[in-house]
Amino acid sequence: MIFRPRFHKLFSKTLAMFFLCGLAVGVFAQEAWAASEISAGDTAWILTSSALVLAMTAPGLVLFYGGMVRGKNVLGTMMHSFISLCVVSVVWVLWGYSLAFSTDIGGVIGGLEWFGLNGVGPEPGQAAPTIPHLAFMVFQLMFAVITVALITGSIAERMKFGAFLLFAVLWSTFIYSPLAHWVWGGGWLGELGALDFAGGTVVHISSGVAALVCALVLGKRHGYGKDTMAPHNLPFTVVGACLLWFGWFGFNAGSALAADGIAASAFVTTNTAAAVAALTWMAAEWVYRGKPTVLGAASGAVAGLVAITPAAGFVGPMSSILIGIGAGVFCYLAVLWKNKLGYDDALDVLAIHGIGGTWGAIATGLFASVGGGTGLFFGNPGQVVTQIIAVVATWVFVLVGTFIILKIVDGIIGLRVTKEDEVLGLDLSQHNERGYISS
Amino acid sequence: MIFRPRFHKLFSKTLAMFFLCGLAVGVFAQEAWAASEISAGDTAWILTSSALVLAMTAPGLVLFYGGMVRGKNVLGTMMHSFISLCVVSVVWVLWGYSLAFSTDIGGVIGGLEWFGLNGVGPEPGQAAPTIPHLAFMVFQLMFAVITVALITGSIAERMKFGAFLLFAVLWSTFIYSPLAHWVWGGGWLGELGALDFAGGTVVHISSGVAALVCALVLGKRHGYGKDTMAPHNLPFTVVGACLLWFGWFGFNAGSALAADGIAASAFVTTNTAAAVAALTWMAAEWVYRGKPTVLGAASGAVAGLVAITPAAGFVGPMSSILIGIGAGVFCYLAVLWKNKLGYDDALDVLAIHGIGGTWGAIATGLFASVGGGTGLFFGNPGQVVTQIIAVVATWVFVLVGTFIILKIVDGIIGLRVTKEDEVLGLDLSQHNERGYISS
Amino acid sequence: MIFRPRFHKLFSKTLAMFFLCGLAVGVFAQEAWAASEISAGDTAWILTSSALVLAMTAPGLVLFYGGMVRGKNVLGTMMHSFISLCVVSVVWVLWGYSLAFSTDIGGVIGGLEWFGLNGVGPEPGQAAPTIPHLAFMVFQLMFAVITVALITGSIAERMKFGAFLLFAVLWSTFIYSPLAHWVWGGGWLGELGALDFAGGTVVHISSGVAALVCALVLGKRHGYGKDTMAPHNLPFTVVGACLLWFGWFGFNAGSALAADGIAASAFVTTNTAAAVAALTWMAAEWVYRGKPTVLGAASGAVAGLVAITPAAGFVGPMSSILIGIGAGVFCYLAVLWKNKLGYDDALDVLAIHGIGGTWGAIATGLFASVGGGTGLFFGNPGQVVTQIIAVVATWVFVLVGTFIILKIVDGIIGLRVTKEDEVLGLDLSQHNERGYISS
Amino acid sequence: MKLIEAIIKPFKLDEVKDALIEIGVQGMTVTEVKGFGRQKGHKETYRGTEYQIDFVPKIKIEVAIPDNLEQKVIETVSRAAKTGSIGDGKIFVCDLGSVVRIRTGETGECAV
Amino acid sequence: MKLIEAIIKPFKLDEVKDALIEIGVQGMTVTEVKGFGRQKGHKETYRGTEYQIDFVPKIKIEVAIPDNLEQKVIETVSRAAKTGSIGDGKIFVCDLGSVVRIRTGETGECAV
Amino acid sequence: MKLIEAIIKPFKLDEVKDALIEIGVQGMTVTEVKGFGRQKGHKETYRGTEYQIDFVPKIKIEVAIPDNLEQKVIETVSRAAKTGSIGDGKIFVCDLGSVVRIRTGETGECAV
Ligand SMILES: Nc1ncnc2c1ncn2[C@@H]1O[C@H](COP(=O)(O)OP(=O)(O)O)[C@@H](O)[C@H]1O
Ligand SMILES: Nc1ncnc2c1ncn2[C@@H]1O[C@H](COP(=O)(O)OP(=O)(O)O)[C@@H](O)[C@H]1O
Ligand SMILES: Nc1ncnc2c1ncn2[C@@H]1O[C@H](COP(=O)(O)OP(=O)(O)O)[C@@H](O)[C@H]1O
Repeated sequence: MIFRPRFHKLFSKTLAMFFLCGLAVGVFAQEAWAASEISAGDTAWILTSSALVLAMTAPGLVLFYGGMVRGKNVLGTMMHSFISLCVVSVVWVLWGYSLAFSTDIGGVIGGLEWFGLNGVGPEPGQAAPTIPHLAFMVFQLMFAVITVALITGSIAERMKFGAFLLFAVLWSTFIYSPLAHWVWGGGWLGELGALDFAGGTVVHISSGVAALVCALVLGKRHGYGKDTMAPHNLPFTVVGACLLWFGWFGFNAGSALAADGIAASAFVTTNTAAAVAALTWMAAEWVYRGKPTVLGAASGAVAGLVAITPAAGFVGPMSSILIGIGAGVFCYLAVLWKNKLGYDDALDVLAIHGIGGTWGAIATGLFASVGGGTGLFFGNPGQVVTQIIAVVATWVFVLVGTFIILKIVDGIIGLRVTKEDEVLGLDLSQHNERGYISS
Repeated sequence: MIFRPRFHKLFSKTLAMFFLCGLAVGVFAQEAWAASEISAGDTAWILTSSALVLAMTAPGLVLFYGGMVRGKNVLGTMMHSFISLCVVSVVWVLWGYSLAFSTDIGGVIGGLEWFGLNGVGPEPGQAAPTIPHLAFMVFQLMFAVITVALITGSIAERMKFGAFLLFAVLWSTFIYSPLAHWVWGGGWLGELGALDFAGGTVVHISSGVAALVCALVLGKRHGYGKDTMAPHNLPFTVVGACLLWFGWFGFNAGSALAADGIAASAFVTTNTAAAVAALTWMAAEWVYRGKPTVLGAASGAVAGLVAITPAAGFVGPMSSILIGIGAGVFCYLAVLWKNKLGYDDALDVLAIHGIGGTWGAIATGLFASVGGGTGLFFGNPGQVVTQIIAVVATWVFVLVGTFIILKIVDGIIGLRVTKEDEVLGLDLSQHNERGYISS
Repeated sequence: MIFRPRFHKLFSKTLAMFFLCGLAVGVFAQEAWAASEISAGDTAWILTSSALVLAMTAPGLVLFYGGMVRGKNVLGTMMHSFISLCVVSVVWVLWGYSLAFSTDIGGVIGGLEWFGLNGVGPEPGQAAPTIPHLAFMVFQLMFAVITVALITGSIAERMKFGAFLLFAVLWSTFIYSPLAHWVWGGGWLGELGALDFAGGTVVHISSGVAALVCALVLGKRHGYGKDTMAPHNLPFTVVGACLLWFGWFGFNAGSALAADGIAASAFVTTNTAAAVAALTWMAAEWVYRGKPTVLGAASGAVAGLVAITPAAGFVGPMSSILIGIGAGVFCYLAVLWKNKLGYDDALDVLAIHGIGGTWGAIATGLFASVGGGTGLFFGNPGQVVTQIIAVVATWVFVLVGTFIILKIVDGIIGLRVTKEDEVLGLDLSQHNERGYISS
Repeated sequence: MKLIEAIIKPFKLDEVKDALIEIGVQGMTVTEVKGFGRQKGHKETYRGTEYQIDFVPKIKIEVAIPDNLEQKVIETVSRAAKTGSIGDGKIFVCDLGSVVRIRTGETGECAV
Repeated sequence: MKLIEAIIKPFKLDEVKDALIEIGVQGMTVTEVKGFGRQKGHKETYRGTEYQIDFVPKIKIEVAIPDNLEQKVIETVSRAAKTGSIGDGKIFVCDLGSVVRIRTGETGECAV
Repeated sequence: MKLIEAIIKPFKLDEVKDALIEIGVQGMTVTEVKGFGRQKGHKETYRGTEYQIDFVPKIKIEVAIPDNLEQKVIETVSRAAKTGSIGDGKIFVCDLGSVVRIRTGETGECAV
């Protein structure tokens, strides 16, 4: 290999920088590596689950969303999910995890003592006593990632790439971390007794509501309501939905944080709700439009997966059927409402995640019967109230917070691409690439 | 969100219905949640395996089959697999599992005491003492799902969607559940000593033979033998084959129902047979047609996976090489026979699953040497006889049963789309959608 | 089924052959199946990891590479990865594993006593005392597979299929097995104290350097530097990168050979380095070319995964950030160098795997601090020297060995397709198939 | 010489091609096009939105022929492409000033 | 009769089609093409290599019309397809010797 | 004015385009087509079934030019597209009644 001068300089400078940084790491590193009582079985399951949740974002959402846009935006849309994975992975190990899960400050946020994963090591942490703390951390990381990635469905086909990067950093830090803290990190909602098995409020309501705000602030795509904006590659979308289903077992059954009966139960309710919701949405469309669509069935499955998320480990399989039916009906109606109300949530994040998550959170208050939760139908009407409080708090916090963040990003970078860039497509205008080259 | 009157009514009605159903569930629920001796390691493996088997159907078969049809039928074909997952998931938790695995009635069928998973909980069941009963149930569910999905390869490009839905319910109930009972649920074939490690008879012979019946009853596709019916997207098919291979580790190694030496052994024989069969099919084609094809290699791999299925935990790795060679040769010949015989099993389900499964079931009787089985070459000639009985019984039962079910569905709904709908393609005629939109 | 004479004969001949082989297997089989102290949790994790590493090759590389070539070569390129899986799976169980891991001969190679997996059974082996020996074997098999598959990126769009098959057998036997032995099988590099957690030298440097030799010996593609050779389907490539990331958790965290704190730590460093490298490559391109590309981000992620491979279980998360930055910068520069130097490593295997692996191996000597390794910045300067020895030895051995193998294959079969076949495309010229059929 | 351009239904391509070969046509060029005409298109539905698609997939065949074959080719295409239902397509005929076979440089009728 | 061939920007297709229907055109055939002209193409970058792409996606519309509609069609297409920026495209007009409707066998002006 | 239509081998497109630019042609339109001619197609095999594919991928170039360029364009395309082996393609020349540049409304030779 010939080192040409120009690169050579760059190379040696970079190398020098590495040496300095490396020394710093060496000197200050205090990562303790103690032995501890870890269950290999539980650890195997949580590591597997973490990989499964990663697969939900990439390639799950990459395909699910990527197939639904027009061909000229396929890469830009796939990139949204992919880069969310990259950006949030870094944010989370630097400060996000600490803000969400380290010592509680006033019920609303964690501290910074785990900044840079300082003190987060291979020994078990508090939250999950039978698995390495780092395994719990990375499992949670995958949740932080997918929440941001989900939002990108609403900004599709028109947001500036740079603006999205900044948005992802801010939103993850100031919206996701606090929310995760409220429910799972020792914050006020968890204290209140709100039940959220795997992220109905934290992940789905929050992404759905953020998506609504994004759609309203960004405005409609050029040609919306006039041009055909049909999905360019539905096979991708179907495959994406399949991968979401596949990965969701890690999301929900992994949230048991152990390979036990609760995990198995959550696995079963997850599968059942998804299946039922797919059939319900399909049936609703069949009745209302005359034909059962493939996109409808795929959308329904995702809606069912969303709705069962907060309930997965708290309800029995028969309840999951009812939750699935509700998801199919309510989310399909929400898509129809969108068309009437006229905001351009391009890929229906609000309708599926916002509404599905809201229904799931409330349904948890109705049907909870196992794993430590008890709902209305099992004699505890108070749980519904708690759930509604959690839902409302999440909606309000995300509505306001996302709006502020968007305004900041708009001020610094500007949110939307120019009309010419939009007509040309994000692939060429933002990335100098095309998805498909035929010759 | 503005609730327009019309939707509002629908909404409140739906809600009211939920309250009533919910109360019912709450009052009658008797889901016992006792602690029990569960192995976290085994549970982790079976939950993982269940997810892997799901991935075989969706997105595995979705892509494998979806790529092999013409572009105008891509969504309809993908939908077949996807909706099989949805329909059979519901059938199985309601009554299918109970029919297959609850207390034996006369050796031929289970009872209904586990209807709606009543009594199936997080504690271990009889079949697998170290994992939650629900985990065993859902692992079996994935087998029930894929068996129906496999059949859809033969009905591709011409069956009415509604007819398929009804067929899936009936076939799963009246063919799959009894068969699973015969072999694994305490039925007569298991009693007889038939060896079927992971479903050679139950899954593969049954789907392959059902596919033959479907092809004969439905008749040929319009233009068959005249028009080019080449696969529209072989990359999808190759990726589907890869995902089938990936998921098959859950299918076969998961069938050890524990993370132990048998599981590892089944994992190795599975991989070996797939590799050998792919090379064999490819070589056969190279000799016979002059070129090694990619579709041939992918098909061979699937044939090898099929053939090793009943044998996986019963044979050593060297035997799996011979089983793989047999799979490559016999299944390739079966495809050539199809072309001579002229029935239109569109995606060769009989040739690959029926013939591959039959060869595997008999080969198990020849090569079994470990994990509790002993075959002809290891001193137990009787095993081959038992295997042949199992094969013949399965062929006959499925041939007759599938024929009756098809006739019933034909009477109620009609099996085939009209010629115009077939020429237009299932995507538009059945679902009002197109797979790819170029502008 | 009607057996026509011609097939019938073939059938009975084949059957007879099977009986003979089967008897031989039955008589000589000495596969001992003893009980042993296996951890179900560790076994679950290694079996899962083996499946994950398989997914890296197929469908990971299948898509990653398949999307990057021109449409007329999509199947040929996918086939390269797929058939590597098949060929190396067979080579490995027959003699490859034995050469790499059975009793050491002079520090450079293993013996043949495990030929045909003789003596490799369900009881634990020496290398990994808590999992079945077969599980360790198959986990290693997946590494042997992907190493060969990685090389195929450099020979894309112009190598004869038959020549590649022979190359795969020879290279796997004479290059990969010895290298694996040197580092992990008791050979001289392991003895020397070289650190390679999951295959920086064995897998990545070796495939990258082999790719360079292939590119030089095969020569440039017809039209290189003049025609547009842009990727025909970047969505495939993005999805492939996602699947590589997903599977790499098995590759790196699985290399802990247990589901413990080291596995969790390797999981976290893997994810972090990938994310950081993706962002770094993207940023470099943004600065240098004016636009952040999607292919750049995907390539960066893979580069980060490569670089962290040898270090994964030896470094802390903050060090993995620096390793990721280095990977993004160095591998991007290496791609630019390629364009200046002018050799045609079609899909940049050297730049990403060779350079990324080299950087990772050296970085391991700098940043190692946990899991038994100590690097320069943590007080052990000698480790860097050891690492450099390992790197140089690997480069030299692979350079020379690959060159010799290519010359042999060239002599026997010839390496390149004719110019007409190249212009027509490998799909039609080598396999008689086309990837996409539009009507 | 004439250039005959025929718009036909895609699944009729093989039949038309075979019929043309039979009457001695030795070459043609085929393009995938979308047609709009009396044949109404179809409705598509995606996530609750209905789209009316007016354009129907068609195949365009171009054949260059010597003048004397004009009637025969028109008749042949008409017969082979006809289904009798709406959307069967059109045939257009243009005059060709000249024709060149690139490989040989031949021009005129012997080049078609 | 005339065959009008118009090369336009893809996102103008719906507008042009609607405008033509309004003036009574009952059929047309549309092809996806790539155009090269004064409108410069764009740069693409793949793994460190830059490609200059000269061809821009365009739509070709073909309409067969009776002679008397020629001016009207040209004006209509010009108006509907115009954005005023470079790359708006071209209209070409050829003579048509004859036209046949395959379904009915009609020829001449009533067949267009 | 003339409309020159050339059917060529796909990998010759860049060469032909560059050659045309050199002689002053300022625009052209390109379509992906499939050709049938003396060049035989190829065999494809899918799961034991063999298909004879008669159509070969080709590129169609359309260039509108003033009459005086006709010979030059034909010669240029012939030279640049020639490989000497079968399947090199054809050139067809039609008369153009009129040409309009949509953006400016210019017509005639200055519009090509
Ligand atoms: N005036 C026209 N100019 C160009 N193409 C036309 C014209 N009229 C019809 N076509 C083409 O012919 C096809 C069939 O025409 P259509 O009106 O649907 O059926 P039919 O010819 O049976 O009345 C159309 O899809 C279109 O491609
Ligand atoms: N001489 C020509 N022959 C054929 N097509 C042409 C010719 N000139 C232009 N075109 C077509 O018209 C399109 C627009 O032309 P261009 O020169 O880019 O813009 P404008 O017409 O606004 O000057 C081109 O992309 C090409 O498809
Ligand atoms: N009569 C024709 N009409 C229209 N296109 C033709 C005609 N003859 C040939 N072509 C086109 O020219 C291409 C090359 O013709 P072919 O006969 O294969 O080779 P050659 O021109 O070298 O004899 C064909 O693929 C077809 O697209």
